[in-house]
Amino acid sequence: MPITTTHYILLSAALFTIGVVGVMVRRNIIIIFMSIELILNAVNINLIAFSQQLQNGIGQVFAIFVIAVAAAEAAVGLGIILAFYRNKETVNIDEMNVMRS
Amino acid sequence: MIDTLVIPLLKIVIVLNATLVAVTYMVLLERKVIAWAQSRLGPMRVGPYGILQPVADAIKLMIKEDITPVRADKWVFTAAPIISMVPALIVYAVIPFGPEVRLFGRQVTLYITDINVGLLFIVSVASVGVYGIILAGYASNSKYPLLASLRASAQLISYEVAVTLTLVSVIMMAGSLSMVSIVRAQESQRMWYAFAQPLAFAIFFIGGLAETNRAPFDMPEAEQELTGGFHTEYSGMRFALFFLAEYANMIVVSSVATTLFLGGWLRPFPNVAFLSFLDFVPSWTWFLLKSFFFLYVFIWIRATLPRYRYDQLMRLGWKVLIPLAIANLVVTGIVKVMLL
Amino acid sequence: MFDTNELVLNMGPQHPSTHGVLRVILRLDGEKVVDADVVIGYLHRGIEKLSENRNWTQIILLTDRMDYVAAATNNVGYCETVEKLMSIEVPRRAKYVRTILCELQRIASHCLWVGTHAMDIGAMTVFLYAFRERELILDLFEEFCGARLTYNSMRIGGLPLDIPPGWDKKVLEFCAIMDAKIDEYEELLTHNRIWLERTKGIGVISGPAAVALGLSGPPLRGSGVPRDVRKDEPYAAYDEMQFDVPVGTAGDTYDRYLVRMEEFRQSLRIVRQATEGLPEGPIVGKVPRLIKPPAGETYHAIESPKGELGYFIVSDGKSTNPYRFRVRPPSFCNLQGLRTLCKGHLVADVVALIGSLDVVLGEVDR
Amino acid sequence: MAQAIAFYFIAACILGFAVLVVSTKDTVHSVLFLVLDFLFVAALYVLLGAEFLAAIQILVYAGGIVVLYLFVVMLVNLKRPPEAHSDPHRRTMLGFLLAGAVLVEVGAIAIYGFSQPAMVPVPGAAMPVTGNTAQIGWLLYTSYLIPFEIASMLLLVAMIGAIVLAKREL
Repeated sequence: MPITTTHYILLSAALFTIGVVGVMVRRNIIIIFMSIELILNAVNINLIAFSQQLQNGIGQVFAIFVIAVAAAEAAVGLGIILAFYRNKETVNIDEMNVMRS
Repeated sequence: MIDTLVIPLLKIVIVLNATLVAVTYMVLLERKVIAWAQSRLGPMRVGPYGILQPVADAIKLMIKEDITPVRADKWVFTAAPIISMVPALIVYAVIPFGPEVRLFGRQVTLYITDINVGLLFIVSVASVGVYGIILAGYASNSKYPLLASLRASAQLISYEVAVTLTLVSVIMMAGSLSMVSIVRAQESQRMWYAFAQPLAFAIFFIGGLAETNRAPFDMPEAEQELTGGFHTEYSGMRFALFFLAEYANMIVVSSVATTLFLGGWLRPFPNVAFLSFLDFVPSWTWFLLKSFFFLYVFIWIRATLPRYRYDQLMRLGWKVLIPLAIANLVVTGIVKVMLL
Repeated sequence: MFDTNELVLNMGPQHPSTHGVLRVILRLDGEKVVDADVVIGYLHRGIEKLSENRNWTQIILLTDRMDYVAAATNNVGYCETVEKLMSIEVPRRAKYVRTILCELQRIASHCLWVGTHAMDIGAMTVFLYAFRERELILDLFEEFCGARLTYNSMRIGGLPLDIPPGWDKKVLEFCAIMDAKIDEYEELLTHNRIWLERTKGIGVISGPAAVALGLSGPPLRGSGVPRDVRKDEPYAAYDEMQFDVPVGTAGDTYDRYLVRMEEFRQSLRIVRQATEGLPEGPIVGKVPRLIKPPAGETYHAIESPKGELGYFIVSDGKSTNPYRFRVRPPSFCNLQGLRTLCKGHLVADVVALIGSLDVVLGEVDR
Repeated sequence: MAQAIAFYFIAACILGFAVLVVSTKDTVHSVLFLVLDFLFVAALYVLLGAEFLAAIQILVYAGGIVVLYLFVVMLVNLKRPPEAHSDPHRRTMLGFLLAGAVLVEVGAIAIYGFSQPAMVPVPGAAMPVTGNTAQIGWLLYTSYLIPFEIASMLLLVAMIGAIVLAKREL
């Protein structure tokens, strides 16, 4: 059976779900951030699979934008984690229930 | 079958083995050259002029006890040297040692493969190597390695920016990411890019020193400060892997510098007709000679210069090299557009 | 880097650049030193107490083991103290030879210092160059007294032996070689940009502060205080020698380096003068068969390569050993400055600072 | 055939490592599995004929972003396990259920979408360049120039933001 775009999309859906599980179940905020990276990668797989299906590069261009956004998100997010950790000495998301520190 | 499977496999085996042998002999060469610089003899006992020293070293390192600290993270501790060694070897897949040649009645290319994102491949694979150092420091569960690995990761990430920016200006000149095309472009444009891009060349070389943790940027393993840095807790073959990875990386940087800036396998002055007698020398010899030149300079610098301090290194990287690289990029772009 | 908490880093006693068994407990903020606690005593052998149970001549051998890279200077200091206690007049020839030995020893000690200091900052070649020249000095010493490290080369009242024939010529030959070699070291370091960046402005200490801390020798002169026992309270034959006392201005590691580099040259100058003007005559003064100084106490200081090396000796006039024997070791006093010097600098600078103070742990712990 | 084997192998690795990422106790191991996961995703891109993106994936994700994560994990040198404190109002099972619902939904859409007549290739505007890298470059600097510039502005803002956040005193 040849590998079609459907296969890629199912793979992407599964990866997406694993990411969602990570976000919902884990309490360590760093793991949650990594789960979000997984989700973004699932999206990228989709975009590139479509790009191949449609025989043009637009999907890949979007994937580049997604990677750029992911880099920005990681930088700011990790900055927030560090700032938070400095004040509260924890990375548990359940303890992050106040906006002021 | 032969063309698609046997020859590439054969090439991989040859390149890997040649690399490993070259790496072990780099260690001997370094000891010898530094010894000469310091008016000593260097290794002399094993074989004539110490020529078999690498063999002795290898045997010694293999039969040495391999210690894992009790509170170390065992899996990561074992994986770290492998992680730092493998990327250094993978990179050789796209380095062109020479053009196509006829060997035993067959057209054989003197490179394992030529992918159209070759340079990007090198940069990206090399960027994975930093994990080996970070993880070694983390997994040792010891303070000196940890400090060293934090230094190393900061150093590698910052110098990678400067190095990659210089590569971009070379890519602009050549109009291709493929290593083979870059050499061919230097042939057709009638100059080595070291002359067209002297600034990029200098920045690449300095950045290369920093990325391979060589003196004067050998902070991560500064013996006098951090007692050996990230591999303080390592012994035996695992320590040897770190060592080999460092030298393999040196050869990678030399090979890439040769390909990008010194015309790869091209003979000196490829367009000067009366030097054509040099063509009798096989092309790969030129490549090896040029790479050897870089390696020699690496060692020479180590014998000569003191070590930078960590903050000075970062200042040099961010406040000098990166702005210069960006400026060089802008100028290259403007000149390129005006000439077209 | 570690924004959140301080890291306590234990540097030594086993560490490549603590020059022996010095232990420094660093409290770090990132790589910045917040506080440094210097722990000593790993090499304590009780030389001072031991000396109180040995007779006066046997102690010379013990003084070798204090600053073991400058043993001859220790011998001279001790012998002169006892001579002062006993009011023995030392013949001029012995004084001159002592001067030559002291200055050769200073050059040897500084060779070791420039080598290890440069090595700590990463310039490994200087180390081997400096050791190459130190070897020549050790050869001269070997010819003079038979030993290469712990010389036991003095006797109370003069010298154990006269210099071997032709030795003075060899010393002059060595001076000629050394002149060029100092330039070689300076070529590698003095104007090297990395060296300048690593040493300028590192561990700055003002003159008054250095005096208050009790620093002596090159660390004190690097801060601009022209204190040199050889000039201020001349001993041996220094009052007949022409030499300058180099002083720094900024009081940082680089100035201490420059001071020592200039001391190389001044020492060579003294060695030349003393060798060329070596008077004939006896080598031992009038010393009684049994050395038994009269009751009393005395303090006598000389300028060792590290700084002011003082001996305080009390004799009860009855026994053949000192009642109290106390050394003021320059390394020990200079090491007290380390804590002040390295606050606010980075880990890498601590290494440079230990090197720039030039401590020998044998002398610190005694 | 070879393509199918490659796909299934890579897919299994991607999913397996992804599961390890979210399930491992030790955060550093988690980060390592994330790197491996990204490497296999890059391999998948090669399979899809997007070499440039594969290289970018390794360079940016494995060489940059995950190093940042590792850095933060090492800085946040966890003294007590972050999972120790648990919120009594937390519903872990609900999380799994919701995630399962997402999987079913997305999978259903995918399968439904492809039970319809197949998508026809829609070649973009004719490009004067060939080759994966050149085509992406062409698209980025023509049709998608403004998004590209906005993305670079975003990166600049993120950079400044990260510096402001991470620095103790300005």
